[in-house]
Amino acid sequence: ADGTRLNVRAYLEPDDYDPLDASGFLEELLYGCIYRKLIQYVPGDEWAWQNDLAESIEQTSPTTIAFTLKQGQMWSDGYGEITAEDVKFSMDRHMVEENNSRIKPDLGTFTHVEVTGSHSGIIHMERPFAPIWTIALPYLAGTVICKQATEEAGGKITTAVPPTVSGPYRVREHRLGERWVLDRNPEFSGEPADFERVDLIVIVDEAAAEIAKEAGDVDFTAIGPASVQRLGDNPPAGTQLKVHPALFYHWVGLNVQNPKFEDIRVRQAIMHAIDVPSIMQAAFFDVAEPATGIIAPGLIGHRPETLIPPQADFARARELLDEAGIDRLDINIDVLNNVTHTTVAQVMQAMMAQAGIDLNISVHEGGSFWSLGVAADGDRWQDLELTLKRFSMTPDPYYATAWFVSEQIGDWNWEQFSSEEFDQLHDEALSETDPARRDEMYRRMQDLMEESGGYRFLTHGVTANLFADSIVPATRPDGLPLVQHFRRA
Amino acid sequence: MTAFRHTLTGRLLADPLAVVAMLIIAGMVMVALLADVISPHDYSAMNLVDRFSPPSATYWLGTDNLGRDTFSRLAQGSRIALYVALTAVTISGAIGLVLGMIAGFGPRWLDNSLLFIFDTARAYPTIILALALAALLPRGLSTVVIVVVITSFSEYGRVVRTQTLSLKNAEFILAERAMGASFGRIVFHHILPNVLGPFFILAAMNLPVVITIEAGMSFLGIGVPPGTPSWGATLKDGFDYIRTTPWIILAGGLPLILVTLGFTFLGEALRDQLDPKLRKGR
Amino acid sequence: MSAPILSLRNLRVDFPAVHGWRALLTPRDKRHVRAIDDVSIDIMPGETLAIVGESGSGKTTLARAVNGLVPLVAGEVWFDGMALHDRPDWHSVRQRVAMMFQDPVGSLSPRKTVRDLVLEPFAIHGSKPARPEDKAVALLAAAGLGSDFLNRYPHQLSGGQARRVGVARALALTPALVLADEPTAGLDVSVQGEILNLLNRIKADHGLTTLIITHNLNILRHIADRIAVMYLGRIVEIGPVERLLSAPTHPYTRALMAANPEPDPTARRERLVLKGETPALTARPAGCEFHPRCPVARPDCATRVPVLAPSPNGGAVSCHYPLTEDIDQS
Amino acid sequence: MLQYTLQRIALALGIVFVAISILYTVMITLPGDPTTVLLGPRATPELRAAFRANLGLDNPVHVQIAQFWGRIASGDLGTDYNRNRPVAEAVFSALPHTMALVFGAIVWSAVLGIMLGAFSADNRNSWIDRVTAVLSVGFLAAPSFVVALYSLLLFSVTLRWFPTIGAGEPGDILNRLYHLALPSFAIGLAWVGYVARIVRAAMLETLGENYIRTARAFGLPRRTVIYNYALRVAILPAVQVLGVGIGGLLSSAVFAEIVFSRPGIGSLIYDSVSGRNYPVVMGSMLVAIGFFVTCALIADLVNAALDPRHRTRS
Amino acid sequence: MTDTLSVERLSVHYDTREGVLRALREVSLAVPAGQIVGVVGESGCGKSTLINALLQLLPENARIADGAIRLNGEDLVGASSRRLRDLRGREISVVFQDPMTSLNPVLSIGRQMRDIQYRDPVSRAEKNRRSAAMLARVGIPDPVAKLDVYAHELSGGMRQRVAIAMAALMKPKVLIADEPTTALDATLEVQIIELLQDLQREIGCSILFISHHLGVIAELCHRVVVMYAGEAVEEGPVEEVFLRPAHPYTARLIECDPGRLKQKVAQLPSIAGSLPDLTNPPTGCIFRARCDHATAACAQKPPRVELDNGHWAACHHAREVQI
Ligand SMILES: Nc1ncnc2c1ncn2[C@@H]1O[C@H](COP(=O)(O)OP(=O)(O)OP(=O)(O)O)[C@@H](O)[C@H]1O
Ligand SMILES: Nc1ncnc2c1ncn2[C@@H]1O[C@H](COP(=O)(O)OP(=O)(O)OP(=O)(O)O)[C@@H](O)[C@H]1O
Ligand SMILES: [Mg+2]
Ligand SMILES: [Mg+2]
Repeated sequence: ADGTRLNVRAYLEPDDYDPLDASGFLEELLYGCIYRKLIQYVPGDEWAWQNDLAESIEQTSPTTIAFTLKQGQMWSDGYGEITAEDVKFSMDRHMVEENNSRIKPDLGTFTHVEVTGSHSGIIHMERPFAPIWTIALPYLAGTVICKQATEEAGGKITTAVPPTVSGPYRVREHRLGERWVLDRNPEFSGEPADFERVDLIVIVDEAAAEIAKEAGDVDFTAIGPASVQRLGDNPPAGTQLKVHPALFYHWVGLNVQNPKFEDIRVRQAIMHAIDVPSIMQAAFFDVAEPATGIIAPGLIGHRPETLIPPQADFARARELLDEAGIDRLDINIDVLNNVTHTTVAQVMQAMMAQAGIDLNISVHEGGSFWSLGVAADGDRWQDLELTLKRFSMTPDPYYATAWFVSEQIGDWNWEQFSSEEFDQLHDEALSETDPARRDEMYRRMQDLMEESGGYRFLTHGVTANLFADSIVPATRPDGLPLVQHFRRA
Repeated sequence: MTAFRHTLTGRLLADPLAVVAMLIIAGMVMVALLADVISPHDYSAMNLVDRFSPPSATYWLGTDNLGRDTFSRLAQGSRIALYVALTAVTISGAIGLVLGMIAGFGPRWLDNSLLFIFDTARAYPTIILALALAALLPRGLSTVVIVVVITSFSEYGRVVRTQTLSLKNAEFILAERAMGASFGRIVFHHILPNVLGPFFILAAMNLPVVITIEAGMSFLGIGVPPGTPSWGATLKDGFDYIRTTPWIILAGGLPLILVTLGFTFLGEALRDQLDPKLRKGR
Repeated sequence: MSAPILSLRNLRVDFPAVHGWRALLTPRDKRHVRAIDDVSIDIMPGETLAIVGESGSGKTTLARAVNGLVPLVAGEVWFDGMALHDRPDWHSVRQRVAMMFQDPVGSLSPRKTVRDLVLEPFAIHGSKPARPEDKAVALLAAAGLGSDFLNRYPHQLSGGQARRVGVARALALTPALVLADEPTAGLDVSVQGEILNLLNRIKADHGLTTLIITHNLNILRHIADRIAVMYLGRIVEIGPVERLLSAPTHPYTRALMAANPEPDPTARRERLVLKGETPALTARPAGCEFHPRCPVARPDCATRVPVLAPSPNGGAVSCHYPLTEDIDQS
Repeated sequence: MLQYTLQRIALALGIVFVAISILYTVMITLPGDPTTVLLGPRATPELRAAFRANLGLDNPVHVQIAQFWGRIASGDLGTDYNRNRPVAEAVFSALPHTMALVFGAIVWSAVLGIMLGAFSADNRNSWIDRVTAVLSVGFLAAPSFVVALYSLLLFSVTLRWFPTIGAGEPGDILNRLYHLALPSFAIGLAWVGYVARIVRAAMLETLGENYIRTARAFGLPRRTVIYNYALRVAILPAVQVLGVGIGGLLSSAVFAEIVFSRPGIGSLIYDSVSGRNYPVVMGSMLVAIGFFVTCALIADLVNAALDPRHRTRS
Repeated sequence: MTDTLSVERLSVHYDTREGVLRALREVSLAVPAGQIVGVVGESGCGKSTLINALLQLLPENARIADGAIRLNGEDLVGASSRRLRDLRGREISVVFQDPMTSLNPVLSIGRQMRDIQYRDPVSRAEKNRRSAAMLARVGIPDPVAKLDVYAHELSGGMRQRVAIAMAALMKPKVLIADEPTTALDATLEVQIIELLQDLQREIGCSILFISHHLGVIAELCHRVVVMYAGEAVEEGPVEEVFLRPAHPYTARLIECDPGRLKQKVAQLPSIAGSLPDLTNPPTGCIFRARCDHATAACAQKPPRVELDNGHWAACHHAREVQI
């Protein structure tokens, strides 16, 4: 906070150096600081990418992308210049079975990189893969690591020693369970970083993070929706608040295969009895907008509106139930034990009572919750009724629809939604390069989901960032920080 | 027996702290019994317009994030607190009593094994055990009760065992044996009545601890189901919204502190009065 | 001569010296202390035998062993033809063998009233008297307590009063044998007299046999027929009361008798003063166990173990060199 | 003394063994497949299968337990497949923080609790005694997360005396203590109350003992009598309680570690239980329970050392 | 003859649940310099209360209702606690009733003995030397090693000796011993009595010796005070009191002692009746209800009848009884 140091809150602990083991944004937070990629996201409010290591990069055919690297981009610790061999090594290793890469699906139909010169190469895909520009290259899987150093270490970047880096910062130490301490990388080939030291501090609890910000112990943190209005109305001295629409999608899912919900009218009645505006007010403090589907505004495939309006229609719900010959409906919802979701469930409970539906709330901690719909873990997935979930998202619609194909039943498709048309569209949209066509296909897919009566979309939520005046943060459009681009004010 | 009771109550009434303690406990029992009558609002009624209201004439202790009346919730919560505390303490006490007596009376190997079990049960940190069990069991009051029972029966067991052991070799037990008294008679007529004193003291002192454990579990999101008006849930809400509405946590803490004061002082007063060593004065 | 009513043969009682797993680490012979070692006594019907000895010499243990309250390691106990060492029906034995405990208040169940306490033997033996209230009053009266005590709890009694309740209870079922463990300890001389008178009376009326343990040497001659002197868990001398008081032959008996101060300020007497203190049970001296403290010990006392043999005063003594002269009384 | 020590150690080992084995069984039978949680949404079913095999999750429970103890016996706490590092690394980097926290809390509760307790016993039945009583029982009632939060708001945000997060700079003892002060206070406070009550009761009992009267009969200064002759005996039950209290403190440590964002066993267990990260759960539980049992053991031994009546001279 | 310690009309009350218990009522007695004075009486007659009052160490529920306690002429009743602390241990010292519990269990014997000398500005080594010397004096073998020992490691007799050594350590003017031998065997009892006699001769202090064992008093003391139910009923030289008791209670007490009866008797003597209720003591002579000599006059408070040799008795019929 003294101008040369930057403290950024991480809500979980990034815990790997090696992209093979990466599981999500927290690693990206770290990799962004210490590694580079061919292309990277542009900070700001629009989704776009820009060259990073690449001097030039272009789609040469539906299944090939040619790139040339900038000259003189150096590895730390005397490992020399970054070459096309490094790019090939970094991307190809995800495809090797034994490497157990956890982010392999991000690469889609990618097969391999062909090295055509010391600084040039071609990326090959089996079939056209649209998300390669929005996910594969600028996100975790596109991270370039040092081939020589990694091979010397036995093919994997171990946690034993700080890795060879290429980004603006390098690792000084990892205090397990507490923080990562990064130093400015003096061997960085780009414009030197603004901060001598960056700490990525693990603060799980939101209230604690806010307090830490207030006490000056962190410079940048996301805060919960409850505090947005208060801090927005009168921010503490030396502090700014910025609210971004987020990409997540929260929804109430309904297991359409559950015999209880065999009658479509029952499903629809339930959907009509969920009042999204009340939920926005009670659980999201009116800072987030109701969602129209699983794809957020600003992305390809975003729907302008839902089929069933967000406001509940209890009379209609009652009518539908009567038609189905049901007097009182007892149903259960499984939710994760975070405040927002338990609040949502309580509001739903109160609202649904008005339509004669008794909602029982079952709360689970993470471990138990996330395996509820997983077939490998017992029979619970078949008996599921309602669930309240939030999935995270990347800026490509493919990433959202992927979980709802028939194949995912027993894994992530807890609604057991199964539609041939949907599966087909998902497959085709993957290789569709015309944005307008893609847009239409994804909109249709969300209509299909909604029509099944298995989904009530709630919101994409917001990311509210609280930060010190002394820094200029850089974030993606969805508000997630790109620490490598943070500057001093 | 009547003479003894009479003097015990009399003696308790002479101790100002004990009187305060009994008043608090009586007050809490009244509130629990009359929760529906004295609550100005329906404890579960949401009123989003009035949420986060500060204490006022309408909402004596303010409202929470869903606009529910905190006072009514706390009043209702006293039932839960009493229910959880009493069930948990009764069950763990009963288990502890039986095992403790068996350990005290049994052969050495049995005593050693039971002691070992007590020590093992004691080795689990409560909250950490709660975490593990919360994953196994459905959420609810019964889980809280089970956690408390598992972690605290050993305490009763130890106390009862120690007590039984010392009684077992007491002269008056030998005297009973010398007269030919049967085992059952010795246990039920002579040991049990003497074990119950320290046992009840411990139970009184443990009641508020149970309520605190419930609060801690609610904080970690493994306590009672959402919507349940337990004190712990109110504290947890207060914690989440402390920057917006600092009074929720204070309101939630108040009954907890009162009850702890009540039961602890009652327990201590009982101990002072029942323990002949302390009673003697110096 | 009739057969003894109580007969102890080579009695041994051990107590664990170490507990728990520690015992496993201890050599077998160090795991126990021997509290009673090879004690044999016969008591005739109607006789009163007094046991005296230092604190910790095993008097209480001996009484408890007779009544099965501590397990025997070896030896036999015969009571009225029954083998008490061989799993007898204790319930019925204890109906006839009563015990009075050393600690008067501690031996009364603290949450029972005096009424319950004196009626306890009837409750135990299922012989509820027709009119329990009258029975309780009568028993208390015999022990010198008024009916106003019926509703008191033990902690509301003085030591003397509690002792009387113990006596009333012990005599409730008119036993054949009473084991009285220091029935007068801690009592005022006056109360002490009353209790002993009561015992003597019942003895006369019912032909009671008594084993009485006492520290109080002054009362011996008034209540006992014979005296046994214990030292470190063994009987070192036994004999008729008058002879033992006037002509003790074991040096320890003599020291004990002489140590009893006279309430007569003009009497000044020669004392046999003992050196040191009683050794611990874990460190029994070799040879004659009394030799380290014995004023008349000779070298061979440290090696030779004495056995109980007839003594000049008509009893038996366990000493290589028993004293012969009478205590000079003038 | 040596025998006593050995005996207690054997007992402690036995307790750890049984406690952990039971826990392991419970963990394994918990619903919730570790691989789904561990590997994140993008993991393929094949990868998950490989993982299950790797974790040995396909074996029967008793085999898994046997394998677990086999590894432990060879000094290996297992591998955290999630992070590709030895469990020992996570556990042993967390342990010192929790130890510091717990010991810090013990120092607070011992120092403040014994002072308060002795003081109120000394002023028995005065208004000071009553105030102390209400205060200490009030401490007892305050859940540690509430205390943690309030002390954070008061001392860190408003007064800015203490830092809000973290465990401090490695190697800089003063800085570490500075970071430790508030969290350990927060979880120690309840114990301050508890210890105060215990010490007070023990003091009152002790002050009635004959040897205290003897000391006073020899005209020893009041301070010596109370704080030396009486307190020395009266702290013995408190030492015992504190040793066992480590269990309770470990529980509170979970809260303090969350609120103060400190690394430690508590938060490690919390995270790894919800993440079904079995190797880490087992490793850290082993260490936590081992730690607890060791502390109870130390308390016993300290008690034996403080109380000459426990010592046996042969 | 000067009195080192004198008690004048001392009354002590205990507040109990049943009411005010008058444990001591107008007790007077004197301890002349260099003499051993015994106090004898039945259990519960107020002997320990008297000791505690002398040391001003009464329990909280007790208060001195009236009277004076003079140590070398200075009244201890109402003296400042500073002054009292100053006197305790140095001028007046005590061996308590129960040796088993009057030593601190967690401090070594040496430490406790050093602490007693806290007023002396001498080195620690010197204090230890003095302690060891005193232990040796009371007949404890290997005294230097015993300084490091804790109370529980000693036998009862040893503990009693240590307690006596501690009391004698500062060479007090008055040494009080409250039934120091009741917990011990007869053989040990005589050892202790002889030790006290020796010590008294050596230090030249006065000893106030409490016991209910008439034989011990007779053998050890120069003078004796007889107490009954909270009152001193008779005082005088031991020979006088024991051979020619003037108070009926004393007379009965001595008669009841079986130690006197050298021939077997069928019926042991006892005093009929029981102790009066001290929360509501009868007016007049306290022993009246149990006394053979009681007359109508005894309803009045008995006078203190002076006989020869400083022998007195609180009885209307003192002279008749004595004859
Ligand atoms: N339960 C026991 N466990 C171990 N040792 C015991 C036990 N009971 C008695 N002893 C030991 O046995 C020995 C004899 O004890 P006992 O009580 O019989 O002596 P006593 O002669 O009755 O003494 P006192 O006169 O003090 O009553 C003592 O050394 C005592 O410490
Ligand atoms: N703290 C107290 N509170 C109330 N009454 C007490 C207290 N201490 C003693 N007494 C009563 O005062 C009377 C005198 O007791 P004290 O202890 O002085 O007798 P004692 O002569 O020393 O008896 P003993 O020979 O048994 O030691 C007794 O009736 C006793 O019950
Ligand atoms: Mg005995
Ligand atoms: Mg006394």
